[in-house]
Amino acid sequence: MGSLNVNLCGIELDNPIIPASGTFGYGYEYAELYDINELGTFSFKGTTKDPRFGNPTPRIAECYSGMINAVGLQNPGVEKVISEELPKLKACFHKPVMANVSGFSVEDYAYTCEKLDKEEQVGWLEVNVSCPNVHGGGMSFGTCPEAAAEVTKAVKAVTTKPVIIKLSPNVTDIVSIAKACEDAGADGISLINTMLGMRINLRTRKPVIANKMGGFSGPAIFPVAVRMVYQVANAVKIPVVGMGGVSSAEDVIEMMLAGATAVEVGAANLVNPYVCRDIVRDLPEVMAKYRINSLSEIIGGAK
Amino acid sequence: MGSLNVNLCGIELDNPIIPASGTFGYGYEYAELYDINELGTFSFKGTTKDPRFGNPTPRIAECYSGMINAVGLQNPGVEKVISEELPKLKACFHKPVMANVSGFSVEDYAYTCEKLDKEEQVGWLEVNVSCPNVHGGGMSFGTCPEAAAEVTKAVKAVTTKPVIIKLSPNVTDIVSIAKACEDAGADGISLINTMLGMRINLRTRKPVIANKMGGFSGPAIFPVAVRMVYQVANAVKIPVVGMGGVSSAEDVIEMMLAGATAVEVGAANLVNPYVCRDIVRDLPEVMAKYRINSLSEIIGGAK
Amino acid sequence: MKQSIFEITENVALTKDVYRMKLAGDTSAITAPGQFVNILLEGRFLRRPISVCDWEDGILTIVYKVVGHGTEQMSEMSAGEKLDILTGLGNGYDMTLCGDKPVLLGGGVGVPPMYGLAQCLRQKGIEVSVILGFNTQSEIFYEEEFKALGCSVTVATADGSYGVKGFATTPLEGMDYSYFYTCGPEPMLKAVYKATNTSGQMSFEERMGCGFGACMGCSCKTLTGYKRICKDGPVMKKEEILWEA
Amino acid sequence: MKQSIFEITENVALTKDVYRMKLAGDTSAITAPGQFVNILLEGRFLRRPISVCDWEDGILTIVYKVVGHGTEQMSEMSAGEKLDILTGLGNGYDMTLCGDKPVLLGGGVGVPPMYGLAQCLRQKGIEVSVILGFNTQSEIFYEEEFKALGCSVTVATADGSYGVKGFATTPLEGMDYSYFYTCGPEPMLKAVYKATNTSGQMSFEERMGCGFGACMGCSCKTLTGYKRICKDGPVMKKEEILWEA
Repeated sequence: MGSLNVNLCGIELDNPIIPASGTFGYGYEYAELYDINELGTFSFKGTTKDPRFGNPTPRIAECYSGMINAVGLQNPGVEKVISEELPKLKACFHKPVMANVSGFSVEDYAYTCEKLDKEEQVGWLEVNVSCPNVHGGGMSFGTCPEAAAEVTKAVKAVTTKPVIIKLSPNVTDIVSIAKACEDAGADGISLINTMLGMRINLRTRKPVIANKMGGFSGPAIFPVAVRMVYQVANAVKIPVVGMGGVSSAEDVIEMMLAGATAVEVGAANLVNPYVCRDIVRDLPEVMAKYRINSLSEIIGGAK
Repeated sequence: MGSLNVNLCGIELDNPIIPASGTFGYGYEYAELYDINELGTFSFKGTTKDPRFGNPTPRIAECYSGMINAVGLQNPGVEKVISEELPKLKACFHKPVMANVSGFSVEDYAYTCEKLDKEEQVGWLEVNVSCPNVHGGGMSFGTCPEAAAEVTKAVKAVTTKPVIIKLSPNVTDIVSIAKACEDAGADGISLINTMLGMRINLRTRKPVIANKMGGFSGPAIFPVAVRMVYQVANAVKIPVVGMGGVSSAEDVIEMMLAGATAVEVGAANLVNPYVCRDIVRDLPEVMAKYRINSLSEIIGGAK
Repeated sequence: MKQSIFEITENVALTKDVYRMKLAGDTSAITAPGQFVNILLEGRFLRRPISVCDWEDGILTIVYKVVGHGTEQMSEMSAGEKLDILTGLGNGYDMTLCGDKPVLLGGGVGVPPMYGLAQCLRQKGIEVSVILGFNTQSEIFYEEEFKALGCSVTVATADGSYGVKGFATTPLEGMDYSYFYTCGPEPMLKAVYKATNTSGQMSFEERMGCGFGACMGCSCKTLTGYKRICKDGPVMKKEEILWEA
Repeated sequence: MKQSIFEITENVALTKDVYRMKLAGDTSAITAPGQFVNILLEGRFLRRPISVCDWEDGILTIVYKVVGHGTEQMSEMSAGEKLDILTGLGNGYDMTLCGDKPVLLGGGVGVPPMYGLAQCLRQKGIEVSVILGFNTQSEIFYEEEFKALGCSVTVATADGSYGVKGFATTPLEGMDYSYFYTCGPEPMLKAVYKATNTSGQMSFEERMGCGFGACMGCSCKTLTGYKRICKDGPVMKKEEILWEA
């Protein structure tokens, strides 16, 4: 059987499968369904300095081969995440977890990352500069190279663990933003976050989502994700975590050929809660089909 | 029965359905299948100053709910379009046609538009500043407000007919580009062109498309199209032609509620060559279902 | 929660746009009336959450209204076809608080979960009053089924075409009851909230992403904090409900 | 070209991964051997272009190889299932140029269109030689069917496990023929182009968007200008072919 393990920013993963932030809570909902230690790791719910309820409902809309969400970073705030969520997680997950962080100012990001960096359960900090659902925050940092670099520098200055910057696809030039983060000291890049999308209800003639627009994800965005992962992986030297519409073992291999060292799975978890476990189990057979002995050898294999 | 007609830049359309450039040739392939005068109009194959073969093959890749193409503006050049294609079209289509134009320099655009502007069969000039498949041309003009404005000015200076600028979705701020075109004298905006996407063949471990990346279209991109049409229609005063993944009468109504005065249908034509005719025929029943008496009354109806 | 494949054994129209579907499969994850299932449909990305009408070992019954493309697709399916379903979702009704003579109020498509609840309460030998609210006579369903359970049933129609003229709350006046359970459109829930003079429980609806508490797509604010309608709900106790303007 | 619904009447494996599917439907748009059909599959965006093996009034036969998800899906379909198909696509072979003893060379999945062509030529009473090239014995199909048409058939296998050891071009040496028709993978077409001492026609493959000439997805350069393989092809005359490096 082929080897599934990969090394992400100095930490060995048994496999490259990582449920994406916002689709896996803080892990334990899924731990009721299967042993989540089968996963490489997972990225927990986007955490901010202060508790947030998020956006008004409806927060969800359906699309062809995908969905739109406008949750808006609902989370209990970093203090409660550390005092309540991480202890609960410890009971069911004993691998390093990826801590996903959002903020509304450079100081926010630094504050939250500094706290989480001290938690021994945390393996990586995934800094989300690309949330499309909060005004004046999130995405605005991810659509300008200077702002993304500033957040990266501030976070690196107060942390010791690998910092992965999560980028938005809603930009003209993804490469310039990725390079700015690399130059600012980022240890890795993860992409793509959701695309800004909208649906309208024909009966009410109003946007389906209360917040009007939201983050579009699912298999529909896969080709854009593969393209951006390919562009960024060929432009930076740090590892790239690929995501965007991945829902099968074949999608994972396509992402890795494009240049991803590890692969996050998002929307698919909401439709099939077992999908990440299934992908891990399917990988060996699919690798054999395409004559792949070791996943780490195919990273960036598409030239 | 409800009224389907709309007015696009001063020209009355029997209905808002317009096959999009690059999916309808110069019309006559479809005229063999049905009377294309049933359509509002159609936008003919992107035309350039000189003849072009386009990109190497494979030029096509499939995706979830969509496809990628990298044709690269194959066309016989404006002289032959005027001397051979338009006369052939005249035999089967007696409505004003939308002339789609691409170029590699501001002068190219002006030259080609000036020639086509003189043809009485031409009703509108649709200036494509967003082709993702040609290097150093097309999209580069559509990703920067100044360049898009420069092309607009140059074309307006040598033409008399309504000029519609076709924009790329592969940008951070679609509104700033649309406004720059409006300020430069554009009579209308059409969007979205294809999204830049990529697929990789797991067997060959190479991009499916010879040109590596291509233009991603189909139902998958519909939510991004609706979002951008909504943003642009709420920011400019000139008419907006909405497109991007439209494949049913309900999609047409959603686009119009978002702010589209007319709606182009692209990739769907390649799968169901009768789709535009079918949409025109389906519209009255769907309008009745949603209590719409006149399509022109719902333009921008979603607030 | 359990993910499993069910086979449709029946799919019949009860009214113009309300259908009853019976499915054969593993119902072991369903633990309380008022829970829902989440159904995967060919060609649709998100599952469709549908409340459980009633269930027994190996047989699931849902009663759904055609409101969009997904439910329309369901209405066109036939016996023998299979569906991928997540079962045992949501908290369901807490029957321990019902007292000696609870009243159940169901409005339109909110009627089905009341049936499963009535069934469970009757099995415990509890006296159950049921009020069913519909817009008009042609939309009425399940009146006989509730009677067959031995419930005292009152039907109210908004246009007075059958039973009491008015809403589900109309027959409440002067009625003697120990506790209430309700499900229906939000305006009805608000009316029930006002009209009732006892404690009770109501079931809420919201657009959901996952249906099992992972995505926070269906959160709401309550007097006892933020709740996920799919996981902490859909049933809320009257005391914790916070109506937002 | 015609769009219509066909019903599968047979779908059987001829070899490990080559299947024959017979479909009942309107074949009136099919005018020449060497044309193809474009098949819409549930859950796939683009249609699948498949060359016509043979056809008669109301019956279409295709022989396809499982090479990807689409053809895999086709191989799992059964009699009674329906497919939306565009028929009568492409130019097909020009039989007026065949002379008195044409040779037909089919390689692997390029064999099926040769069968329909042989059938038409035989119906005109023309003497037809057929060379079928396969990798190995287990991949051979349709040898008997060609013989039943009264063709003189030679089979070549690359590994020599059956018939002549070599490629479809091997038996050509010393053979006397008036004209050639061929279909197969590009390396074989190039070999046939070199090995033949007469004029002839060959059928080309390319990834297609629409299949009916609208999208320019499958263009190629020829000595007589740019051609669309789906509309101006898939059959090209030897004289117009331009091999690109």
